[in-house]
Order: sequence, then structure tokens, then C-alpha cells
Amino acid sequence: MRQLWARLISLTRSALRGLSSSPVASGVAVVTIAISLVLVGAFALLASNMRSLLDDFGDALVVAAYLGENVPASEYPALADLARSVEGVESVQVISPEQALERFRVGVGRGAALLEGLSENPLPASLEITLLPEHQSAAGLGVVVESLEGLPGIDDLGSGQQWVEGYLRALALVRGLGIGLGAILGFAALLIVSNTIRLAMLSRRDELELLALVGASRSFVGAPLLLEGALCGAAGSALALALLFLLFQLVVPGFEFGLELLLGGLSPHFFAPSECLALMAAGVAVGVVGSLFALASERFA
Amino acid sequence: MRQLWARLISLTRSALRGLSSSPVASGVAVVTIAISLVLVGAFALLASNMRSLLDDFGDALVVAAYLGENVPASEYPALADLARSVEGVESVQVISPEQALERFRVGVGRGAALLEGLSENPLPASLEITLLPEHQSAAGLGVVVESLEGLPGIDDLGSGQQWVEGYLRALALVRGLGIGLGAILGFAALLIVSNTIRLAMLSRRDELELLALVGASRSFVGAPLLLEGALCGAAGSALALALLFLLFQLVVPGFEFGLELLLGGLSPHFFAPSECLALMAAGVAVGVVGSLFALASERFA
Amino acid sequence: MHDAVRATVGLFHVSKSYAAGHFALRDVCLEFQRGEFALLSGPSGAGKTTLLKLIFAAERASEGQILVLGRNASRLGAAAIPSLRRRIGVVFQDFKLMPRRTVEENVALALEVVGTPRREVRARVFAILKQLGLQDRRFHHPLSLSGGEQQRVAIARALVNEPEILLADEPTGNLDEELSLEIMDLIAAAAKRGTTVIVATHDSAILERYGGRHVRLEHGRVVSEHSTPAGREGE
Amino acid sequence: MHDAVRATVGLFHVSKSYAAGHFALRDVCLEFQRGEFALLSGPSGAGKTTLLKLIFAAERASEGQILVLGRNASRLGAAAIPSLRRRIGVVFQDFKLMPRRTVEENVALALEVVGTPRREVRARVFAILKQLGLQDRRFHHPLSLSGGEQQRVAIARALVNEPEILLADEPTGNLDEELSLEIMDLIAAAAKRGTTVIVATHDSAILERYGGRHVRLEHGRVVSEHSTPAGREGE
Ligand SMILES: Nc1ncnc2c1ncn2[C@@H]1O[C@H](COP(=O)(O)OP(=O)(O)OP(=O)(O)O)[C@@H](O)[C@H]1O
Ligand SMILES: Nc1ncnc2c1ncn2[C@@H]1O[C@H](COP(=O)(O)OP(=O)(O)OP(=O)(O)O)[C@@H](O)[C@H]1O
Ligand SMILES: [Mg+2]
Ligand SMILES: [Mg+2]
Repeated sequence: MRQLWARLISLTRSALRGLSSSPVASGVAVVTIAISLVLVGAFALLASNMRSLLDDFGDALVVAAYLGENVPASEYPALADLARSVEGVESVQVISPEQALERFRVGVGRGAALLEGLSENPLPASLEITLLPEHQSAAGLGVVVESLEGLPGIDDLGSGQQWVEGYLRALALVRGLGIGLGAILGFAALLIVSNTIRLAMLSRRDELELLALVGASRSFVGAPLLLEGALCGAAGSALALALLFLLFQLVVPGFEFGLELLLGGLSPHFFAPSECLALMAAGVAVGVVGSLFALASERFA
Repeated sequence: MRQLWARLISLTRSALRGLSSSPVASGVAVVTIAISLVLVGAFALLASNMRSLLDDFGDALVVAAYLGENVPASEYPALADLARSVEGVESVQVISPEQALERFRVGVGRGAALLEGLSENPLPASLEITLLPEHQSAAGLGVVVESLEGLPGIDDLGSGQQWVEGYLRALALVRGLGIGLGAILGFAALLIVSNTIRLAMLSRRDELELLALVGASRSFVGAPLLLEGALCGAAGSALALALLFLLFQLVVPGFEFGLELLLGGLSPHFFAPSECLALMAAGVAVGVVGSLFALASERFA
Repeated sequence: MHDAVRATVGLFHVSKSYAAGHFALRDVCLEFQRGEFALLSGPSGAGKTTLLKLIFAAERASEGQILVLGRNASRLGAAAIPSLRRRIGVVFQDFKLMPRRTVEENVALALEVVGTPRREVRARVFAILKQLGLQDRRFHHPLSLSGGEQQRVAIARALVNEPEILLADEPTGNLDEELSLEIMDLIAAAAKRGTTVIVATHDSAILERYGGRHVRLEHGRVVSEHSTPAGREGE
Repeated sequence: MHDAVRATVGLFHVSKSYAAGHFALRDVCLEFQRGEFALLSGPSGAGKTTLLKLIFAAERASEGQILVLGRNASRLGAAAIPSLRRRIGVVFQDFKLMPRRTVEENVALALEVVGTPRREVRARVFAILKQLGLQDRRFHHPLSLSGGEQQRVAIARALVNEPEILLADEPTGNLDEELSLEIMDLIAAAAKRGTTVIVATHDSAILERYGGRHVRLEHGRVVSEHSTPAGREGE
């Protein structure tokens, strides 16, 4: 146990010595890791905030059946029961014109200014029809809409559908960006970091070659280098977190209106502590993997 | 003239010799530039395609005034004239129910399957009201909507507005992403590239120091290094273009449906030749600027 | 284990060619015993450095067998090389010091690779640096040392470990005559303690002063070999 | 222009201290004339390399003035240093060859920095390599050369340019006696052609054989200085 401890201390010491003996190369590696992680992190932050928005979309994936103006309020429950019997419908809720206006106000945030000039409530009463999960798609929606269309008292199904359609596009957009850019970014960060560490090692090649000449085993050379990679990764991700937090604090107030449009009524949130830890872990992992790549690509013997 | 030519040839020769004398470092620099440009380029490609979509949005920023079912087709022109007299309105076009359905079919692409089950045309006739440029905003829209509301024969103004609202969000989203991620990406790429070139120089520090010792002037040392940066940048951006093109060819068919939703009916396009050239130029510029940074941060004397 | 074999270092019909057609060493047969002190001489390019490189497995022989401390150095796998090298001290012709480490760290390296405890490392490094007149320089970096000081650091690193074999390539090229002899005495003393010492040198003063075994290489071949029973170091 | 001043190199009360309190050179006054051949000796760490470094402006004097080819080397701006260095050939104690360039490229460098046309570069590089017995090695890389071969490449680079001043720091440390004298003759011949030559050396054979001016440094001070009217190189 004490043996192991001593070994760890001496390992750490030689890693730190390695880092400090080539300060420029180490600094560059740390900064590069930080930049890469800021990129990935900024994207993750956006995606995480957008996901909250998408959860809200789940609620929006309902069919609103606008009732004709000549339908008296007393008939609303009966109509709702009728709608409930349609296949693919999970639940039905009655929305009075007043409720509809209130919702619209909350939903569009500041955009609600749009409605202030109105002298009377233009919104009709409606049935908010939630679909069963298996019908929550464009095709499923079509089937349900077709069935609902035949019901009496329902004036229009179009509006809600258009909303949903607009949101489906936004959703596909965010997903597309998420998968595509996220994958490219992550992969690029890994490549860049491993290249940087490789170059950092190259600038110390003479030293590493000498180690082999005096009989250092592969693990004696490799272990501190991996630890150096891990330390660079940790330092880089800490720096990245700090930068992201700063960016977050600076950007959020400036773009308040834009973000409100983007995120609906939700206020933007930073990473949770566990997510911060995950980012740190990613940094360390990227550093270690980079060192491994570099070690594998350079042979010191 | 021949002097200059000879000077250029010898400069190029010594730059190429410099690159080939440290193949690993040069290779890493090229790959890093390529990766950075793939990131920026993939983003630019997406943004450029989305811009086409946004141009389409311009057309969508119209108010559709749905006419009541009891209004006979013969009164449409008179109603249109009336709408034209509202302040802020640029032009008004009459859309018959048949035209509306056709448009909807084209607009949603495959999503049109949604409409196939319909036995009769559910869409009403409408007036497509284009706003003057200065009214093409949420607030301007509000004013016009208010005026239109008082006109006879108009049943509903809501639907078009909701469409617009949904799109406004998407627009803000794309703009926000565009400004934020684009700026971060570009800056990050520049930092990463200049760091990489700096490290590549570090691995040849002995050589650069010697040049100073034998009396090489700053320009004798610096000029080939800048040219090396430019060559790395050119090679990197060529590689990036090739990768992007490959990515484009691979990704587009796989995500056809998603992209259709994202881009509406538009088919995705790759960079125009002039845009390719711009990317190359960006690569060269980044390489040169990176070399300048590196030269400024390292003093060889 | 190496006591069981006859010679500490044995070369049997060894040839080395870096590029086809040109031989740096050709059909060399030599044996070096435990505690032997051998001087290797010959003109520039004769193959002295190559011979030493083959012994500590920095190069592989093109032909022939090389036995070092009971191992076949010409056939050693990459994993077995470090353990062999840890038993050999080498003074490189171009010093090979780590420019970003202090003198102390450079010398300590040879002890660290064999896992010596830190306290012992410090004591032994200090002792050897003092012997070589470098105790004031121990926190300096190699680039801030004079040529002769760098050479002495390289010698300290090779000796600190008390290796079973000491290979020294032109260890006094940057030293004045007086210092040269002082340091050669130190190297010769290692042989007295049982180390097999092989020194490549051009220095005629050293060749005249030290007895023991003299091997002369020319164009990669051993052209003369003689032993004086006791040199000055035996006086 | 440099003909107008009395000495090619003049040091006036020059001191150099790398770290506070410790002087590598102390109050040195020396002048070297055009075509002079001077040998600089002294124990390891005496300040020989430091003296040479001051002359080609690789270090700055802590005190005193240094005139080189009519310029004040101790006050030269960074922009003026290259043009001075192009008129000085230097053989570095540690060679300082570019490991990733061939021998030919290494030597050509000294001509390229002064803008010599390519054809002439080739011819002159070949000629000097031949003089030094390195013509077969010209496409080799320095790491694949023996120590003595590397040293000769360094000498070739310093000489190829026919500089007005030649500074050589221990140029024969890795050469056997015979080759040493051959190469010293080459260096002495440069002095005959008008080059001011300053050679730092420990080699007693060279010190005995060559006349001219002998300067001995110890602990950073000039402790003895004498001239023999004509050395062996005048025979
Ligand atoms: N790595 C290599 N690749 C190709 N040729 C080499 C290499 N190392 C040495 N040589 C050649 O092998 C020959 C012997 O070199 P070696 O270094 O053994 O000579 P040496 O006796 O040590 O000479 P010196 O006294 O000059 O150091 C030389 O001609 C040299 O050019
Ligand atoms: N860059 C430096 N920083 C600090 N001290 C230095 C530096 N260069 C040299 N010294 C010290 O200055 C003194 C003189 O060094 P110098 O290299 O001039 O000696 P030298 O006469 O050339 O010796 P040698 O014959 O061993 O090469 C030495 O004690 C050395 O440690
Ligand atoms: Mg040798
Ligand atoms: Mg010196």
C-alpha cells in the first residue's frame, strides 16, 4: 500500500516535471483541449437547453379541434366524449376561448404584444386532443385527423396541425444538427487533441529517445506521458468550463429576447454539477486517449 | 523579373524542404487545419442551405386572410381591393381552395401523405397579403392584422399568423446558432491552427535557432515559414473540401426525409465553385496568420 | 548469472552495414572479461561508435552474434532491451543530455529507471557530481554549461549506477589534458571494482598513459590488438 | 570598411556574467588583427566558448566594449546582428548541424543566407567537402555520420563562405591526431588568405605544433599571452 502510494507520487512528480520542462508545448496542449471542449460544451449546452424546449413540444403534439361558433358551451363535454372514442386518441381536454387566449399569451412570451391591440377574443373554443404515443407522428396524425374530421360541431382542424408541422421541422432541425454537428465536433476534438499531444511529444523527442537509451522500460516512459495527457485534459476541461460559464453569463442577458423566442418561456440553464463532472471526465479521457494515440504513433527505442 | 522569379522558386523550394524535413509535424498541421475547416465548412454548408430556406420564409411572411365559406367567388376581387387599401399592405393575391391545396402539397413534401385521405378539399379560399418590408416583423404584423380584422367577409386571420410565428422561432434559432457557433468555431479554428503551427515550429526549434546563428535575416527565416503555413493551409483546405464533399454525398441520401423536413421542398446543395475558392482562401489565410502568430510568439535569435 | 558465462561481452564474427555495400564493421571477433579495461582507437569513421552501439543494442548486427551479460544482444526482443541497458552505463560521444532538465535530474535518471528510492538517488547523485567537480552546477541546465562540464555530466550519468559494463565514447574530447587524466582514473577505478570498461578514444596521451588492452580499428576491421599487463593505472 | 579600423576584433575591458556574482569572463582586453591566427586555451569552464560567443553576438557583454569588423557587437540591435554574422564563420563545440537536412544542405546553408546563386553554391560546397574528405557523405544526414565526420561538416560550413573571421571552438575534439593536424592546416591556410582565425582548443599537440598567438584563459581572465613569430604552419 505504501509502496503503491510512493509509486503514485513519483509518477505524478515525473509527469509534472515533464509538463513543466516543456511549458510552451504543455500550454498549447491545454489550450487546444480547452478550445475543443468549449466547442463541444457550447453545443451540448445549447442542445441541453433545446431539449427542455422539445419536452415542451411533446405537449404541443396534440390536435386542436376548433369548435364552431354556433356550438353552445353546454355541448362541449359531449363532443369531447365523442372525440375520445376515435382510435388513436389518448385523452381530450376542453379549452374555452379564455383559456386559449391565456395560453397563447404565455406561449409566445413577449410576442404576446401582438395580441394586445385586439378588442375581443378572436380565438374559438377547442378540444385539445392528445394522441397515443404510437400515433405521435406525421402519418399517425393523418389517420386521426381523418377520423376527427367526420365529427359534428368541429369547424377546423387545420390550425393545430400547422403548428405541429412547424414544430416538427424545428425538431428535425435540432435533431439533425445534434447528431451531425455533435458527432463531427466530438470526433474532430479527439483528433485535434491527439495531434496536439503528439506534436507536444515531438518537441521532446530527444528526451524520450534518451530514456530508451538508458534502459527505461516502456511503462516507465509511457505511464508519466499518459498521466501528462490526463492532467492536460483535466486542466483543459477546467479551463473550458470556466470559459463556458463566462460565455454563458455574458451572452444570456445580451440575447434575452432572442433566447426567449428560441426557448419559449423557459429561462436558459447552465450545466448541472453532474454534467460539469462529465465534461471534466471527457477532458481527461480525451487527454489519455490522445496520449495513447501519440505513443502508438511514435516509437521511442 | 527573372530575379524575382528565381527568388520565388528558391523560397518555395526551401519551404517545401522545411515541410518535408519534419513530415510528422507538417502532416499533423495539415490534418488539424483540415479538421478545423471541416467543422467550419460543415456549419457553413448547413447555414447556406438554411438560408435558402429562410429566403422561402420571406414568402411565408404574408398574412393569409381566410374567406368565409359563404362568400361567393365573384366577390373575391373586390375583397382583395379592399385589403390592398390597408396601410402596410404591399400586394394581395387571391388563392382559390384548389390553389391552396396544391401549394400545401408542394410545401410539406412527403408530409403531403397526410392529406391523401381527405375526400373533399378542407381548405378555404384566402387572400395572400404581402406586407411592405417595414411591416415584416412581429410588431408590424400586429398592426396590419388589426386593420384587416375589421374587413367584411374575412373569417380568420389566425392560421397564417401561427405559421409565421413557428417559423420566426426557427429563424431566430438558426440565426442564434449562426452567430454564436459560427463565431466560436471560426475563432477556435484560428487558435487551434496557430497553436499547431507553433508546435510544429517548436519541433524544429534547433534548426530555426541555427539559422539565426549563421546570420540568416529575419525575412530569410520567416518567409519560408509563412509560405509553409500557406501551403499547409492550402493542403488542409483542399483536404477539408474533399472530406466535406464526401460527407455531403454520404449523408444527404441517408437523411433524405429529415432533410426534406428541414429544408422544405428544396434539395440540398454543395458549395458553389466560388464558395470552394473562398474556403481555400480561408485555409491559406488561417495558415499564414497561424505562422505569423507562431513567429511572433517564438523568438529565434 | 553473467558470472556463469566466460566473457561479459563477446563479439563473434560481427559485421554491420548501415547501407548496402558499405560496412561500418566487418568480421569483428572480440571478447571482454569482467573487470577488464579496454581502449578502442582508430581513425574517424573506423567503426568505434558502431561497435559500442551494437553492445548496448542501439543497433543490430548485420551478421554474427553478440553476447552481452549472458544475453544475445543481436537477437534481443524489444521488451528485453531495457533490462539489458540498465546494466550498462554509456557515455555518448554527443553527450545526449536532456536540455530541459537540471544536471541533477539528468544524472538521477540512470538511477530512477532502475527504481532506486529517492533518498538514495539524491545521495548518490551528489557524491558522483562532487567527484567530477560539478557539485556547484547541479541545479544548472545543460545548455548553461561549458562543453567540458557537459561531458562530465554525461560521465556522471554513466557511472552513478555502478553498471556492470561501462561504454565511453570519446569521454575526454572536450577536456584539457589534466582533467582528462583525472577522469580516466575515475573510469579506470570502475574497472578495478569489477566493471567491464570499453573506452573509444583518439587521445594519444591517454593511449600512452593507460595500459590494459588496446584494440585498434581501421575501416571496420580490428587491425591490431595488444595488452600491456599493467598500465599507469596500476602504478 | 573593416580595413579602416585598426583591429578586426577588439575586446576592451570585457566582462561577462551569466548569473549574478559569477563571472565567466572578467576584464578581458584583447585585439585580433586581420589574417591573425590565434589559439585560445585554458581549462574546462575558463570562458573560451563565452569569449567566442561574445564576438559573434550570441551573448552580450555585461561590461566593456567589443568591436567586430568595425561594429560595436555589444550594442548591436537585433536587426543588425545577421549581417555581422554572415561575415563570421563559426565551428560550434557541439557542431549544431541540422539533423533533418543532408550534409550538403547543412554546408550550403552558410552560402544561402548570403544569397549565393544556386549553381555556385553547389560547386563551392562540393569543393570544400572534398577538401575535408566528405564527398561520399554529402547526401547523408548528420545522424548517420560518425562523430569526426560531423565535426568536419561543421568545419566545412564555417569555411565554405570564406568569412572575414573564423571562430572555431574545439574543432578537433572528435578527430584523431593525424586528421586534426590536417584540418588545422586547412584552418591556418584561411588565416594566410586574410581571415582572422581564433581557435579554442585543449589539444596539447596543436598548441605545440602551431605558432602564432597563444592566449590562455583561466577563471575568465587572460593569464598568459605570447606570440611565436612563425609556427609550423609557416614551415
Ligand atoms: N546511422 C548510420 N547510418 C549510416 N551510416 C552510418 C551510421 N552511423 C555510422 N555510419 C557510418 O559508419 C561508419 C563508422 O561510423 P562510426 O560512428 O562507428 O565511426 P567512429 O569510429 O565512431 O568515428 P569517429 O571517431 O569519427 O566518431 C562511418 O563511415 C559512418 O559514416
Ligand atoms: N548560458 C550560460 N548560463 C550560465 N552559465 C554559463 C552559461 N554558459 C556558460 N556558463 C558558465 O560560464 C563558465 C564558462 O563557460 P564556457 O563555456 O565559456 O567555458 P569553456 O572555456 O568553453 O569550457 P570548455 O572547455 O569546457 O568548453 C562555465 O562555468 C559555465 O558553467
Ligand atoms: Mg564515434
Ligand atoms: Mg567551451
